[in-house]
Amino acid sequence: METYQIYNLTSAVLFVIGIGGVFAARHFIRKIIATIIMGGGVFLSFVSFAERDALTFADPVPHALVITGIVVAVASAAFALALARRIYQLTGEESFTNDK
Amino acid sequence: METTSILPLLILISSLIPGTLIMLLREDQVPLRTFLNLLGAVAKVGLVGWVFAGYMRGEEYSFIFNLALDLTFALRVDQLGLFFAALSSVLWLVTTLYAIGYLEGGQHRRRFFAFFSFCVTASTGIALSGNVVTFFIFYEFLTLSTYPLVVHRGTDKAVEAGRTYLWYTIGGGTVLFLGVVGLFVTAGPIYFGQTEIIEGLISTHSTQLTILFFIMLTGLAVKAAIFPLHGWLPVSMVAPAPVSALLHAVAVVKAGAFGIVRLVYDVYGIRIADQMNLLTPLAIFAAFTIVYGSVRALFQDDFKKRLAFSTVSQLSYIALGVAIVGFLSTTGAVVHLVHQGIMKITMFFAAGNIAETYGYSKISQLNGIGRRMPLTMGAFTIAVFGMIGLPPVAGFVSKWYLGLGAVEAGSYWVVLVLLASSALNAAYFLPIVYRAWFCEPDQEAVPLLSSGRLETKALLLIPVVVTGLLSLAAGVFAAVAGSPLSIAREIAEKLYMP
Amino acid sequence: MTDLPTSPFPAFLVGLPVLLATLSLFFRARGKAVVGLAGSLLTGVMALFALFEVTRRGTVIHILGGWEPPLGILLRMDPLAAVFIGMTAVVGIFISLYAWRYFRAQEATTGGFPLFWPLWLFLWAGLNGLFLSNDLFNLFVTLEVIGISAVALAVLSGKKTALVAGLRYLLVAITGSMAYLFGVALIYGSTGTLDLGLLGQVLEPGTTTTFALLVITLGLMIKMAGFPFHFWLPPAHSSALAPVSALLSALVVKGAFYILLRLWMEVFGVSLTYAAGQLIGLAGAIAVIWGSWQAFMQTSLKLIVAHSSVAQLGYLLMIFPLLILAPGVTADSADWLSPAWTAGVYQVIAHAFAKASFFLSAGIIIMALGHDRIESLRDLVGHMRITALAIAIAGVSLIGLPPSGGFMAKWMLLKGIFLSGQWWWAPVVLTGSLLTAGYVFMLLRLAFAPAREKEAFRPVPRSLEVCALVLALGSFLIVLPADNLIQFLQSGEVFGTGIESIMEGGAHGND
Amino acid sequence: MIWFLTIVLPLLAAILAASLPAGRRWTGLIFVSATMPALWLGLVEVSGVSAQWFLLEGHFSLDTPRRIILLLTGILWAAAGLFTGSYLKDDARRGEFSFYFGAAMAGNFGLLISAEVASFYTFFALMTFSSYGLVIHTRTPSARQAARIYVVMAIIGELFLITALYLAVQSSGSMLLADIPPALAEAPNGPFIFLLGLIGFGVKVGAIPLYFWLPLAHPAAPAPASAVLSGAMIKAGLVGWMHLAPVGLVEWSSMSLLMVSLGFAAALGAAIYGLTQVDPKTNLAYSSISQMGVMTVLLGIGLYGGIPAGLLLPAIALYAFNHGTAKALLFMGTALPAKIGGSWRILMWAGLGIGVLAIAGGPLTGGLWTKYLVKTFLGESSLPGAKTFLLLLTLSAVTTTLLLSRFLHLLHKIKAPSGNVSPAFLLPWVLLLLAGGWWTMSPALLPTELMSYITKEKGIMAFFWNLFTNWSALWPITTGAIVMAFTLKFAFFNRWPAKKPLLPPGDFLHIIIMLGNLFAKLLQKAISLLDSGMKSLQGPEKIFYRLSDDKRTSQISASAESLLRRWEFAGIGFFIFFLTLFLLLR
Repeated sequence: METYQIYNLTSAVLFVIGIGGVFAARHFIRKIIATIIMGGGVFLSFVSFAERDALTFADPVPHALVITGIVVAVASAAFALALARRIYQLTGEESFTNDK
Repeated sequence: METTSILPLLILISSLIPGTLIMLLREDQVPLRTFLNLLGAVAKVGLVGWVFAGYMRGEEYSFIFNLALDLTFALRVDQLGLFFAALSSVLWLVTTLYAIGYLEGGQHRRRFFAFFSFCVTASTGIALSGNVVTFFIFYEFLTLSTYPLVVHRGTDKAVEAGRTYLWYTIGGGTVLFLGVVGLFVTAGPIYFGQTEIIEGLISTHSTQLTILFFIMLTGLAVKAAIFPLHGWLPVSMVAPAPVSALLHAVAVVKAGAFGIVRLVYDVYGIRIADQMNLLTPLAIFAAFTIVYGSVRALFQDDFKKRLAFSTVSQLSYIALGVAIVGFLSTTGAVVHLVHQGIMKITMFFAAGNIAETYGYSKISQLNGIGRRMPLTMGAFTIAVFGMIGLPPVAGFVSKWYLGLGAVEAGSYWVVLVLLASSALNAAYFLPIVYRAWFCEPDQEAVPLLSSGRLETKALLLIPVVVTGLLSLAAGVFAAVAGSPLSIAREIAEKLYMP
Repeated sequence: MTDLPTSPFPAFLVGLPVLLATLSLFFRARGKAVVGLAGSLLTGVMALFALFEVTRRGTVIHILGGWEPPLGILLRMDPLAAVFIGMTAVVGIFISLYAWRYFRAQEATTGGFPLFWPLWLFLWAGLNGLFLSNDLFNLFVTLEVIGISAVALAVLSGKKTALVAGLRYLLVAITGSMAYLFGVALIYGSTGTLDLGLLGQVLEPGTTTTFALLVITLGLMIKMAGFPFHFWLPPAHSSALAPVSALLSALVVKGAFYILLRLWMEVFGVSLTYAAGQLIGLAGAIAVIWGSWQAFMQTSLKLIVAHSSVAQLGYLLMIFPLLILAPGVTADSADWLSPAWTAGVYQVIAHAFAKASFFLSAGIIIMALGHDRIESLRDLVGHMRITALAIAIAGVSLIGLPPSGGFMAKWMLLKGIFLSGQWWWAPVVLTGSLLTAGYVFMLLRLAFAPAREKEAFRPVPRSLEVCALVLALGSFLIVLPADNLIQFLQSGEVFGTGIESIMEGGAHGND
Repeated sequence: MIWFLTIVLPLLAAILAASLPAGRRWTGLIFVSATMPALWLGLVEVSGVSAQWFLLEGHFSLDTPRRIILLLTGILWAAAGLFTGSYLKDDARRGEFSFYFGAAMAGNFGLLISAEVASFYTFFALMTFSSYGLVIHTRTPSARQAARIYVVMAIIGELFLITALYLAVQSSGSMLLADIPPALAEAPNGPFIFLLGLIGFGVKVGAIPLYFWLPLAHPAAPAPASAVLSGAMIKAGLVGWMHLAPVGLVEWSSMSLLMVSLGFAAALGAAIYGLTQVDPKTNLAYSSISQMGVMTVLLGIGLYGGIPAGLLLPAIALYAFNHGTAKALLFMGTALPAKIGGSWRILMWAGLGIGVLAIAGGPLTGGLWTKYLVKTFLGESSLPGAKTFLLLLTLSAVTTTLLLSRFLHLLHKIKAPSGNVSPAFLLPWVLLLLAGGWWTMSPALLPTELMSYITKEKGIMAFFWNLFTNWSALWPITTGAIVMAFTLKFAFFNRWPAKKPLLPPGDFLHIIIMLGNLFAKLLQKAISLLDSGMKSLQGPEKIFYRLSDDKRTSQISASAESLLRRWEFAGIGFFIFFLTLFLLLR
């Protein structure tokens, strides 16, 4: 089995873990972390595709994409954390109440 | 197809623009509003007359605007449409006068008159629409523009009535929508009168066409108040008198009836409809409705309720006439469009006058009212005789043709239905007349509005007298060229031309 | 691809809002508002010019900084994009005007939310970028920009409910875009390109493609609140400020739909199957019924409107089964494609106008009453007749009564349904409009009903009411140019490639 | 022109007289002048006109029998009008009365001169419904009841009538009345159509078994109104029959037998029943029924075939003329005794006597002549049992005499005012009496062929001075008179009811009402059941309201929504969707 396939599988697993976490986890922070894990999986797969075929050098495009992606992901994660914190300050809630 | 002309559009605009302007006016700008109203009304009558004259000279008027793909908005002038347009425009003029008098000093008059104009725009639009789609557009527009009129009083009762009214009409509209799209898909964009299209499809698509016919019929039957779907009509009696007059005499119910006429004669064509025997169910339902409405009317003590149920029964004459194949019954049906209109509007005017002048809304209160309001009740009495089908009032003419048509078509049970209906009509209308003229008033009532020497406000009195005389004249001068009957005959002749 | 005429407009459409937004950040509160309003007006006008440009010259492209793809970015403005951009512009302008007046009126109490303006401009830039961008990754970036600025707008009021709803919204958005990005990764892995046009040709059916399609579809479904994933929309939309709710439900959700449409029609044609289309349609159908029913059951105005958004988006999903042909049907014989397309586009535009107007009216009512419980709408007609009229007109368009844009959409949808013989969707459409009528007329009924206790209707600026009314009227006026609009859309390649891929998809389908 | 005046003038008169302030005496003159065109048409032959504009193209013309009846009608309305002018001048509701009076007059004239179905039906209806106003005029409970029964019967009649007309017009294919009898003769359902017409008009004629409204309605009206009701309007039904009956064209033996036997039943039965009454006007009403019975007989004979319409119909018209004038005289006469005194009474009794004689068919009166006509036709027709019928005819003369002498006796009992007074309305009465001078000369109205057919070569006067005929006419009358005198003379035989009638007027109407009352409970129950049933079948919207307004519905849907809102469920949804889509894409 080739290396990038291992990467691939790992990324898939990470993605599934992440998405499962988003839906299953209760606490805000857990959910946010879950999204970050998802992101990790996705970026990993991107990177893995960088040396897909027998190129002499790595395909630059995925790196560019991944960097952009990470920036975006970080931004949104930070925003999410800020929101969670604000909610906690306002109400002391740490998880979604089921109704509404 | 024909040379396009702006005139049909103008006919619509003549009431659309005043309506919009009135919307923008202030509540207290009464003279300007009244002026706009009357201007629009008169202009509409004039335009219709003009177009009529042109049509008689053999000119073609049509206005076609392509909306999207093959979805076209088409206004076309044909005899049937003009017939209906003339009815609504004339009665609109009269009713506008009446409404001005009736609502004097009332609430939200701006809103009322605005939507009143829209309502008439819709019904003339229905009259002049050249294809099924356009008809549907105005059919729905009518529903919307009448709703504020139904709930105009703003009481909880009125609002509830409005709710029922909407559920029925919107439901009917949705069903009709289904049918119309279905027809559009099966037969393409059908212009009224292009019966050959269906004729061509009949061999291949007969099942679809049958189903579609009944779907559309159901949609139209709601507004035409045919039996299981009539529930909204008596309820919406809470509306002010001019509204119920217009609703029940011209705009809404006639839209349904007119739609049925169009569907049978101008979309499917009477021959096809007969071949596929689509008409028998219609006939049966109509006949049942005639009897049912009359029986229900017997038990109503509320004046307007009784009138409403009588409308339910009278309207089905049209459907019945359509359902019977034959020149005479067609004539009867078409002419009843107009005759029922003028007679019924007279009755509602009369009811309104009494309610407005003495505050009576129950029949049991009407003892000796004839002595106090001779002109109003005189007109009412004329209309009553018309409804029973006694000459020389308009109703006799329609009934005469319907009956002859039924005999001609050999369906004698229809004659029995007509007789039963006449008897029932007499049974629930003559007591009113009897009370009015031959009973002593039990208590000395004082008029609510002092009106000098007249029995009530002139603006309330003139319309009822005019329509009363109209319904008399329509009968007495039935044979004169240009009378409703003569036009109806021409329409029927065109339909049955080989 | 590069043989298409180039034009600077696409760059402006994205760059200008960003620039102005950044600029506005340097000003104080009032300054932000001024710059923001000016900026949005400018952008709007620009967008309309761009639309005009496209109608004149057909599809135009712009290559940012002369860097060719794949590393560089190519903005492509075809008729479909142009139409969406134009719609965004018109709706956006009126919402901006409204917002300006709305916040001014509340400045004393709330400080007038100056941050609205930069965020809104970012959002707009994101939307334009989304409509314009021509490769999968840019779509992702724009999605993120939209998502984040949308959430930021949603929580602008700082209220607790808004924050919770916002967080929920944000998490969903991230999940959705991550799923989408995963799909993008898979595709890039299998093909090595991200260009939509190219992908349409080179993509081959296979497990990777299927998985990519799956995750992308699901991600976008989540973002556009397709049926099982609509759970985040009503709270988020109903708890935001009035102009924001208008933006969110009128424009933002349409972005995800736009991508879904493009990808399914242009890229994934090869691996689509008829059955898959039916599934999406089913989701849409359920959304229509469920959303309308929920809206019918709500007791507060904004919740009604929000739930109705769910239903209206369901109609959008319902065109997919029509666009994907059964095996053995060729695009030439499928005469229902153009009705279906028209239905989709008209549903988008009409819903944008109507829903925006609806939310703006809701805002007016909240401003006048302090809350939006519907039983206190009694005698609305007496107090605020313009707003009542706006609600009525917008509602009529939502129901789909003629001659509104909604009617055009429903007509075309039904026509497509009948033509394609998939009659089983028809009852859904009709039930949907009946239920819609149910809640719209429930509002009107109350509006006409006599006032029980004297509700204090505080006076509201007339201009707000006018904005709402104009948007409502817009949802009717869009019917007039319908014919030209459809021809315009048909002139673009989007149909061509779309139908080509559909044909192939149909051919390979169900194997 | 004159044709239209015939109809329009009475209408104008109605309005004019109705709007006259109280205490004016012109009413009479107005009405008289309104009848002039009708009288003119009755006397002078005028070629018919057609009015394209009227209803469904109106046509107006007259033939001999209808001209005779028009003349009669004109005379009666003129007299009655003049009578009204003074008789009702102090009545509170004189205005209304004159209105309905004039309208009915217009209707009556109109239906006689109209030659096509629509306008005939129109004026028939106009007459019928405006005479309702005459019947109910006094507003007493009895009058109201009479009026109610009258209008109910009238409507039933109209329904049968319109049906008959539908069918007749359909089978003849033209609106002209003249085309109907031939068409009926041809049409397979001719007898049925005629039967419908028989019933429809029978109500107006007061034929058995549809007459029972008549003894209530005719007396209920004021004297002049009853005069026209019983003298003129009742003939409208007869005219209707004559329009439908294909006399001389068919041999409907059963139909003819039916009519003849019904006619005789009426002629005898009504007269006998009338004897039990105490109100002179009721007496007269019953006598009208019996007289109409005789006319029914005549028409019935015609339907048996053999006798040409040209002979029979004028004969019937003549009979109607004689009866009409005399009956009107008597009816108006009922108003006299209470008002007239002294030597004037002689004049009164003389007039009344002549009237009675005329009806009974006494010598030197038109009655003699007309009775003779009946005899001849009956004798000539090959009707089975013609002999018995002849006998019955003679018998009917006796009963009629009894009835009318009883009537005179009843009038006699009314005590006269003292002194030599005479009411103003004596004048029109006398005029009518003089006009009734016609009835001795009435044969002059007849077409010559009928004259010669009956009087052979000997002239008319010879006929009148023919002792045999006079005697044969005289003996039944004298018998009747003697019997009456006898019973009155000897108290033992004098069993005549004095105060209240032995049997109620309107005989078996009361049986009907009784039955009605028996079933009233059931009927009301059924109706109310029907009504409630209809109320209960409410529209579909109600069901939906119940669903949507229910608390539970909203709770359920809310909880369902909140379930969908949970992240877990969203996740489950996600994976389910994922799997399904995956499977569908394979």
